[in-house]
Amino acid sequence: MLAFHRTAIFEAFMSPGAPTPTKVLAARLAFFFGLWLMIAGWTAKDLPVGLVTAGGAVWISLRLLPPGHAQPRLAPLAALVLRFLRGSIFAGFDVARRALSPRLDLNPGFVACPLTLPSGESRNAFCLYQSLQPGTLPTGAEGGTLQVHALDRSQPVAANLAADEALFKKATGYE
Amino acid sequence: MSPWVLAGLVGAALVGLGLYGLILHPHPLRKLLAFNLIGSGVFLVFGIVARRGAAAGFSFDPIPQAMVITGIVVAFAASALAVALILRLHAESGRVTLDPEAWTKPDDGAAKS
Amino acid sequence: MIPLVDLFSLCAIGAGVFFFFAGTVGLLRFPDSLTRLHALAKADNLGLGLVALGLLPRADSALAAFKLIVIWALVLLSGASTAQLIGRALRRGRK
Amino acid sequence: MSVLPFLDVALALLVVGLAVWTIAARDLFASVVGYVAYGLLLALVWVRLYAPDVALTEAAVGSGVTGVLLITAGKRLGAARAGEAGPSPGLALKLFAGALALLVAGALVAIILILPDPAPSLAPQAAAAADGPGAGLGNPITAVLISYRSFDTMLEKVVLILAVLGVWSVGADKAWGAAPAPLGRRNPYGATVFLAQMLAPVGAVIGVHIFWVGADAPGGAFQGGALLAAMWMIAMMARITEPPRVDARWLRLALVAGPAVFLIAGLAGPLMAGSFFAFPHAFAKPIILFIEAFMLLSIAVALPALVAGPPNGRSE
Repeated sequence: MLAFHRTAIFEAFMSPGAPTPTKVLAARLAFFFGLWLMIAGWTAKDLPVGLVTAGGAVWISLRLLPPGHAQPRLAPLAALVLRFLRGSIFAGFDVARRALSPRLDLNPGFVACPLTLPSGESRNAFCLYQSLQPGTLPTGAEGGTLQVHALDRSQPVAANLAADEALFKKATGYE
Repeated sequence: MSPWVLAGLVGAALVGLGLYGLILHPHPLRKLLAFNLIGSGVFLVFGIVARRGAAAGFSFDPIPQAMVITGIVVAFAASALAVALILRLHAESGRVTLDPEAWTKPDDGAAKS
Repeated sequence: MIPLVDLFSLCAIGAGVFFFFAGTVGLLRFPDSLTRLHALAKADNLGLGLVALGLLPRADSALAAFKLIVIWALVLLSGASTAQLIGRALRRGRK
Repeated sequence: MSVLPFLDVALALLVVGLAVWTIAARDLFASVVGYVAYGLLLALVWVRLYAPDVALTEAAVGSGVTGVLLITAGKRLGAARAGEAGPSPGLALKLFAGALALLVAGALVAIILILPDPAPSLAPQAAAAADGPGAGLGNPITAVLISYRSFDTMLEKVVLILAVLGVWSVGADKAWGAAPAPLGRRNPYGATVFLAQMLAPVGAVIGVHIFWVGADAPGGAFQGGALLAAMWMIAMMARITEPPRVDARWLRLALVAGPAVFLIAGLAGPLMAGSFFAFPHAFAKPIILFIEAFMLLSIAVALPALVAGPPNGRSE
């Protein structure tokens, strides 16, 4: 989720087209300064420290994660967030039902799913997203194959994942 | 039973447990963990002294608390030094034992010279 | 008006606690470590999300509400990452 | 009738149970994991003793960074299994150790139960420190650390530097000046990298905030510095950055900055306020924050240096 906050939502609001370095910088600075305000509150004497801290955090974030090629689009992004929330709710109910049913309703195992996202932050973000969806837990990718552990192999795991990936690509602009 | 008595009993139990592990575990890293348990037990006993010394408008005595903070950091520094020594021992000898007799036994996995 | 807000908080937090409970039951009942990871990651995500949702109307300000959402996001990030790492280590260990 | 006493008892049982697990677990990794969980719950006990500052330090340093240190050490020892460390102790030694442990714990319990009433307290002196030389500090702990017991705190930073020197000196002679061995594996997992990329800058903001509010609320240079150190270590585990060479000048400067600035401020005391480590009343708070900022830097650098270990000649 944090991924969407930082690299997607804010940069999406700041930049309808391809994000330029300046826009990325401004978006990240705004995010970290907002984070400071959230923790410290709005006190005049703390604001300079907050600005310096936010600047330092931007420097760290640029060292760790240089601006990528993400071109977030608002409409698919909103659809993705909605789908994530719906999936989260469904996943919670699904696990609760399986755990509380008298006969554990499980058919666990690994499913090898083809993955077209390039390795890197987009793939990592997608794996994080996928690990919170119903019945799936990515356990590492080898080449173009994602090894997913599924709670119920009778479900269309690979097909769902492919649909998720298509929407994810559309929302983040990674092709 | 007030919370501070309970915390004191926990601290005493931690010191006892840690002492037991420190004596019995042959692995030096496990000994180090046990030693850290003793340390946190001692800190906890000192913490109840701080809690009981509430005065001057505070609900605790700040001075023992500040010393516990210093203590936790120093305990970590000591642990790090101990870990470095253990790793060096292993790199030099290929073994992790602290048993002095193991070093004199010729047959028991001859140490690299 | 106020009782309605309280009722909402109560329901959301109660539902959140239920999902934590269900996740814990799953942790205890599921047969192996990999399936237990599912129980933890998914049930905690929804459980904590619902607790945060229930606390939202009680937040003092918009910033405090944002803080609740960020806490949820941070727990999601760390929980989901650890679940993947443990899952990967278990898969490697099986081979 | 409140539920708090029951929660206290449950918490105490959990803490002791996890301590038993730490001692009794079969392998090192399980034991360390138990110890980390134990440290987090112990932090809650500290909260119940009205010691939020200690709780933050225990959670960050006592549990978190110590856990990373021991897990890293276990991985570096690698193949050395528990059995190689020596034979399991015999029954006689077990009985002796058990009896000794019971005796020590029993004596402690007896002492705790007969602690003098009313308890002796230095709280009035601490209040004077918060009001006097450390004027305007809302957090008495910070006032005690920087003002009332400033010499202790300064020397404790020196202990950290000595420990770093000790760890560095344990390395092989020919490796001197090189960087310590990397913290993470050669091909870090995507999930680790992503966690570091997302979490580290956020954690850095929170760490600086914990330091900054330390003047008036629970927090301070120790707790904030430990958080900054943890964020740096996450980035090193994800192999986005590597441990710095031990002969890097910036590293050494950062290490000594905290105690050096503290000592200079203390030496300026006689000139400005009449005695060693005394600060002029009107400027006490800015001076203390200035000193703490450099201590934050030193702690944030010293803890990862201690975890990374001695310099290592080989690249991998």
